[in-house]
Amino acid sequence: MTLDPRKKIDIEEVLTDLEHYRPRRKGWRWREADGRKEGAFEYRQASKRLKNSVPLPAARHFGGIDPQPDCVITTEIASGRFEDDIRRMRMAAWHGADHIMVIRTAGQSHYDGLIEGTPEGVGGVPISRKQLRATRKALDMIEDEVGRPINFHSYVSGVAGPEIAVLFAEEGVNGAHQDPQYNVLYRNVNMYRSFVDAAVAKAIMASAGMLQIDGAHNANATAREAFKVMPELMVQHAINCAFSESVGMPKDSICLSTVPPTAPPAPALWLDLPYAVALRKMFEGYRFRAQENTRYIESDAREATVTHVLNLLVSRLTSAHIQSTITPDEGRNVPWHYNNVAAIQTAKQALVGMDGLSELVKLAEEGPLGEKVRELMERAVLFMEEIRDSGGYFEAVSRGFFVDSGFYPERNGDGIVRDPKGGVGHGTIVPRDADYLAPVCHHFGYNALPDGTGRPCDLIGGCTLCDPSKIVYIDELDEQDNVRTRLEPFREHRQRGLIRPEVQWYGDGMISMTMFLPVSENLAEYAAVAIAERLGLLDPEVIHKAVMHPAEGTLIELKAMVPFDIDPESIKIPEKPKTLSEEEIRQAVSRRPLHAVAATVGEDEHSVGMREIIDIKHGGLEKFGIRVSYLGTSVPVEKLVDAAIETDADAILISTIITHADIHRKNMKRLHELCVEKGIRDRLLLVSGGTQVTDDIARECGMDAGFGRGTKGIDVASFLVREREARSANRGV
Amino acid sequence: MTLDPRKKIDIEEVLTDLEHYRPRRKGWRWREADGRKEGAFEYRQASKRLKNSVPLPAARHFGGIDPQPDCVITTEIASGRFEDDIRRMRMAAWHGADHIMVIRTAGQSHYDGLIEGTPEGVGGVPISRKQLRATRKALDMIEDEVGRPINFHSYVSGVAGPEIAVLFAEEGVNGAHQDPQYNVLYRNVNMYRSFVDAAVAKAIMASAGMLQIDGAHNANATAREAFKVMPELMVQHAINCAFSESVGMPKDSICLSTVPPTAPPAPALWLDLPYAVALRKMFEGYRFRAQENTRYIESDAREATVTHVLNLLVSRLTSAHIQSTITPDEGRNVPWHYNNVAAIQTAKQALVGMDGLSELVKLAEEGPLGEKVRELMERAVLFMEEIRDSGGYFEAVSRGFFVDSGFYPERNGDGIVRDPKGGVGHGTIVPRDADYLAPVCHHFGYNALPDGTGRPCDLIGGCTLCDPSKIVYIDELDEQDNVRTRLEPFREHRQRGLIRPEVQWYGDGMISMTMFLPVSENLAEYAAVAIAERLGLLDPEVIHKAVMHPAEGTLIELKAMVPFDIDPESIKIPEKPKTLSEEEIRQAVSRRPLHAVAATVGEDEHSVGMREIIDIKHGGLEKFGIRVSYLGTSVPVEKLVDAAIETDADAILISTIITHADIHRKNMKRLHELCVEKGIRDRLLLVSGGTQVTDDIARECGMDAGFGRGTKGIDVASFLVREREARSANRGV
Amino acid sequence: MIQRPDDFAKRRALLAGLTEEQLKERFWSAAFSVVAPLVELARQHTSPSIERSVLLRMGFSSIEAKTIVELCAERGLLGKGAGHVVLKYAEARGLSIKAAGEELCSKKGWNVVQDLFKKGGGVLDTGPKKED
Amino acid sequence: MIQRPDDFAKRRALLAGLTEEQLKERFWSAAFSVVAPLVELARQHTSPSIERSVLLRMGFSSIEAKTIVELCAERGLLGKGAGHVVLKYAEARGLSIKAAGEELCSKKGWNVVQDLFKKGGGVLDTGPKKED
Repeated sequence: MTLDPRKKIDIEEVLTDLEHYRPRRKGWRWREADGRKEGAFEYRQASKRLKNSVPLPAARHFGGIDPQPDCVITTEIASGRFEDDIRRMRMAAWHGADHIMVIRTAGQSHYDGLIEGTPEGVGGVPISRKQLRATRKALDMIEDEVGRPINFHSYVSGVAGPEIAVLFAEEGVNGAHQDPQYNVLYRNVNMYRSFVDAAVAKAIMASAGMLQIDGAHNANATAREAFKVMPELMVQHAINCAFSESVGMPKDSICLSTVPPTAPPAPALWLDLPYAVALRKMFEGYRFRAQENTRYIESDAREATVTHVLNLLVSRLTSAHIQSTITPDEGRNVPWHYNNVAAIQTAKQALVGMDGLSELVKLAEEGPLGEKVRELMERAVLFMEEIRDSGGYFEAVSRGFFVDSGFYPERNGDGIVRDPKGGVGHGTIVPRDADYLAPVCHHFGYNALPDGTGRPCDLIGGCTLCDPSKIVYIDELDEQDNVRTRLEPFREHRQRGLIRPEVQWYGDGMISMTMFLPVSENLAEYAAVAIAERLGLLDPEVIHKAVMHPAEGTLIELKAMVPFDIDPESIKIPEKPKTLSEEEIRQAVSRRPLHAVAATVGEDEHSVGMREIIDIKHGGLEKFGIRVSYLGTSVPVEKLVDAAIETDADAILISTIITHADIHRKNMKRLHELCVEKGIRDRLLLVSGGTQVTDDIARECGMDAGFGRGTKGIDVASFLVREREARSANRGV
Repeated sequence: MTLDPRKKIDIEEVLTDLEHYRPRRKGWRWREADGRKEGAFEYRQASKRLKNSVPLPAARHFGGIDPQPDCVITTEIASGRFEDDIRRMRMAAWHGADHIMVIRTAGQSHYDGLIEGTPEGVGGVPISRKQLRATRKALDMIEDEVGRPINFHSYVSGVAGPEIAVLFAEEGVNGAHQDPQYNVLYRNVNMYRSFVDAAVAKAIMASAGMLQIDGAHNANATAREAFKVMPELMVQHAINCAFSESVGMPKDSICLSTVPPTAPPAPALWLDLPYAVALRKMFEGYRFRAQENTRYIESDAREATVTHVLNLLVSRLTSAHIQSTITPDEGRNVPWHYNNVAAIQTAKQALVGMDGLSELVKLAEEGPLGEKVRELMERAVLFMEEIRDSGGYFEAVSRGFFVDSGFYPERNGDGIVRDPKGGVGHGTIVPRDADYLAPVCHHFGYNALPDGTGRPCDLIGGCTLCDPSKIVYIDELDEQDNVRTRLEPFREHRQRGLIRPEVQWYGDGMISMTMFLPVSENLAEYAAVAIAERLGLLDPEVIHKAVMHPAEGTLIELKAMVPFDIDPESIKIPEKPKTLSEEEIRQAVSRRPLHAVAATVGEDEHSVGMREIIDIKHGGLEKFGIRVSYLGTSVPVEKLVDAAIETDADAILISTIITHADIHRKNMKRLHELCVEKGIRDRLLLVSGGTQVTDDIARECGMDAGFGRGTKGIDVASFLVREREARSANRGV
Repeated sequence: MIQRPDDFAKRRALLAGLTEEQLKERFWSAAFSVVAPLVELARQHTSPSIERSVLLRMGFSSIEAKTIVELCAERGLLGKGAGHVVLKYAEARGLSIKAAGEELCSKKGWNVVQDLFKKGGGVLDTGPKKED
Repeated sequence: MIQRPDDFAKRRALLAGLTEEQLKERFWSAAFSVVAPLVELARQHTSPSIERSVLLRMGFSSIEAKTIVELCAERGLLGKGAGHVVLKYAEARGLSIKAAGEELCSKKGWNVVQDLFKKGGGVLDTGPKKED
């Protein structure tokens, strides 16, 4: 089953015969490093090109190149419905994401067992075999489409870690969060249970070559003053690293989840860079996932984006094997799918923009940077030693060592305290008896296998990790809450191709509106809602506001639902005219020469576009033998007309970009009227172009044609030749 | 006349008695350097604090600090109506702009003389005495309001340079673009006229202490491959620098307008940083204005913002006396006022975030950086010497030396060619006769002043530069096209405080909408317009589109006009309850103890907000003697109710952030219902909080109150005490 | 924890003379000391989830695994290993692993199982073995 | 300009041995050579805008300045300086500068002016003096 870029992914097809689908590979894949040329440039930190992708908007100036950074790029997906997740993953992959992290539904970490089927989730999807298998199947198709392996990732945390690890290993999940400290501190799972489960889970993950990401970054997101938690973060990372290695996970499958701890208006680099350097010294040999700072994300997407770029700068000045992205709307709502794409584009853009930076600048280790790095390392050593000397990890947790807001060794006494005899799953671990036996592979811990056992699962004739045919697939357990019932109401909608906006789920109708209101913050918020209501939008809700000045006005962004569909049948799309062939144009011009005068008009110095349309070097008009007298920039309309008369030109081409007060319309009208006045309108073809110009606008303003963004020389040449011939025909010439 | 931050600036008041208004100072002002502490942090590149300002959104985590970077920050304003410009300037100043650059109306550079009055402009305002004086007067008020000098700036270019320079000197304009090359290359002004005028204009500018900014950056914006134009840019900068110095301008008033020449997906830093370093070596002693790259700005505001941050990185790695900002919507329309603010915020955020960066990293001059710097410098030397050796500047221009797309000494033969005997103003310069005399001060060039003349203007009893009372003020020349006629139609609108969105001019009605449509690009564009039309919006126009995936969907941003006003009288704003005093709360609690159980519910690990509400250290509930049992994060609602029963609590406080599938509502309802089931609803106060919670939502869901973002402990404490007393009163207890 | 001022300057005296390499060694030596008892705890214990993970690997569905582990736990047999229980029962009854598990799921055969593990195995405990 | 390949490698031979300081000196020396004739051109010429700027500084409105300069130009008097014209006329007629200018604006007194500057002054030219 392969995807056609021109067609939507068919969820029905994905669900078909899922029972027999097997992932085609296991284990994590890094990008293939490939320092190479793209267009005019050479890249030092690039990876293999994609087969299909959407480049950055500015790429159109550089021949449409889409260089891919060296590191894996993560996107986190949390729509709550896996069938919508899949579409979002496809969009993300086309923009450069190759690490798709699926957030779990709220509550799953306290669910003592596996979920089956495809119930709807909250803040994420319920991770189940069917959901994983369908998603992996879709991702296999998507990775073929983009031409790069895609790592699928979720969470091996909570109280069902070992089972989930098995499920992930069976279903070809490539990476997972696994950190027993996360359960203890943030999920209130009993600490003994967490570590006992974690060892087994990690061993299974290691067996499938999964990449493990730890959970230390959560201390950042939770601490009151995140920039003080740096020594502790190093301690948390180290505990998970050392524990993972001790249970048999290879060092290069152990990935630290690190976050620059602060954000502006703090002097972010001053704090974040020494920390990043200290980490990379202390944790040499492990992998680094550079996560975005989310602790200080507010509702302002612009602010989030800038902070993201500063985080990316830290990655480029140090290193990152994986670059995570957080959607810029994280501070306002559950991420909308186009914001997944926005964050991925930001990462790609900034990483490519800073390609080779660390060859241009060097860390100044002799100065304050070095001092601060050393200090952080020393504080971390002291912290770790105090844990060891205070009775060990469990004792430390029970005394509130962690997520204290003091800058260790400072203590504010506000750390998270957990009772070793409390939490979810308290009292559930059991000592293994002397005759404890687990007749399966990749099991961690004491196992009284009979002497001479080869593979442990030989005792049972093979386990699922060795023989996937033994895996038991359950389709649905809940007849109401599953993907088929969710798809049903929109079946006709899909078939008819009705159009409704969405941000999260198919047909959710949600859009956002941005408006400035010249009133104070409080009034603006209510007035904006009133405007949305009066427009007939449903459930308007303010998602961002920003004071421009306390009295002069406020910027409001709100979300609301569009309560209707647009039937594509009702939309008239003007057909794009087909161009003539190069040969046809050349012949027509050689039969009858064509001469145009051209200029940018008004006060427009943006001559690049026009010159590309004209210039022989860019496949412009001159290439086809059309002669063009280019009069320059900001040429008065009068002068163009005079020149056309003087040189007996066949056409006038103008370019204009400024739309202020409709100057482009005015210029076009003026040109038309002047030609009428001078009695030459009939014999001249008038063409205007510019990024804001459309054929409709141009014709309304008296032009014969208008050309917008993306126009090529051949488009204009085709028009000139055709229109001249049509006119001649009309005139009987 | 002073501004009240709670009141809009009164344009009528600004216009009153303008005839007699005098600017209170002349000349440029730099920021006062002030490496100092703000909140928890120390800054190395900060300037004096503002008296009034709007901090970055994330500042709320850092005590509301608003550190100001060391360099002057520019905003460019181009609404076309100065009365709207003024409001925008006030917003900009509150966000940290202290260099307000007013773009001129299209066509003014070819206007041979001064414009008077306040006609409406196109793409900028007509620069006139009245416009300048009113603006300067407003800026004087605004600089008092924010507590920092504001530099006012416009253009001394075109064919009326000397006059405009006099006007600027008289009216207290602090800086201006002046570069005769700009006229020649981009405005097609005759080259002799340009240089002759420029010398006089520059001398006058120097006399008033104005900062001069050159125009070399335009080569960037015009060249086909902007990254190849670097050697030429250095040549252009040098010609204006050397010419300016030669006519008497001090070196530290001469500012280069430099732009990082490229942008991603090009490896931007790899090209931009060596260029920035080469410039700063070659032009030591001059000032640097770091302009944003606009050559590659597309319609994607996110992309523009990321590129801006990369540009700011170049500034921080090298230096910048002035940091310019370009609005992120530059690629789609004439800038909207909130986008001026967005760009300023981006500059402030990134500069503060990278405070001290150049102490942490050093330029690696030994590697490829040094080689490329050297190469650029050598190419520039060769270019300059070829000009000298080919017959000089005029000859070079006439042979198309400039804005060629080759990487000098490479030549593509597509440079701009200007005829020395052509262009606007050709044939208008006149040799000064032996008895040429100009009886005024600060005149450049040959001047046959009689022997013994003191100040030249002694001959006429003083010139306007020495005696401003001689300045002649003209109010309006056009009875139709002036500020009063523009203000008139909205007079009642303003008085009644009717609310209509705007982006450029008061009451223009413009808003933008963002929507994702699950269809291809072409269809999405037309469907989006159809949606806007069906909502009753006028003139919808797509301003940005981005393919998320060719088949899965397209993101559309469009602008459109709201065709109605909102009457503030019709809006009901719920009153914010006043809090009790700390003492009142403490007394009430000591009379009758109050005990609450608290937790974050669902899968919510965001405990920071709740802990701040509770914690004595943050002025939370405990501070007033209220006892709180904090049960931790992600606590099931059932457990909270059990705990409340067990401890006989008076209140339950829950915090929730996730809004996905309305989980916050569900949790609130469940809590309420459980308390009803258990028969304890009457005796318990139920309070919920969270960034997405409002009092309305909470009450709808069965809570007694809800508290959103920005809530303080005292707000919750006041509610608990009041509500408990109200209930007691009702029950007659 | 009680509040404590930032006494780093004092505490670091111990570390000031160390090279960076020594500092790292000291950090990792402490880290591995801290995790050693955690690893040992894990080695010697099991949990319902671990035992379900064994049954999953043996080819049982999540529903079957859940039932078998619950029934084992009720009978104090988790310390033997739930897979072990199924294996022994299958061997004793000459059934396939799958069939044996299905019988146990339907609550059949548990008396046989009890006999097979006559000692009865561990009881649920509330903490690490060494603390018992 | 005609097309030319990037022959930097060849051309830089001249510069390869220079120190950075020498390179800068060479750059600035060439730059000042290039602007020297431009400065000289400016020193020796005036323009309508320059003359209007003089009149503005003398206290005339932009409208008056425009008129006076146009009238001077028509009479070939710009090379004398428009301010000079007003000044001489004021002195000759015993008027204030302002009153003199206003008279000239209303096209009065130009014959007097012509007499005062009997030589008549320069004519409009189309290029730099040295090229004349």
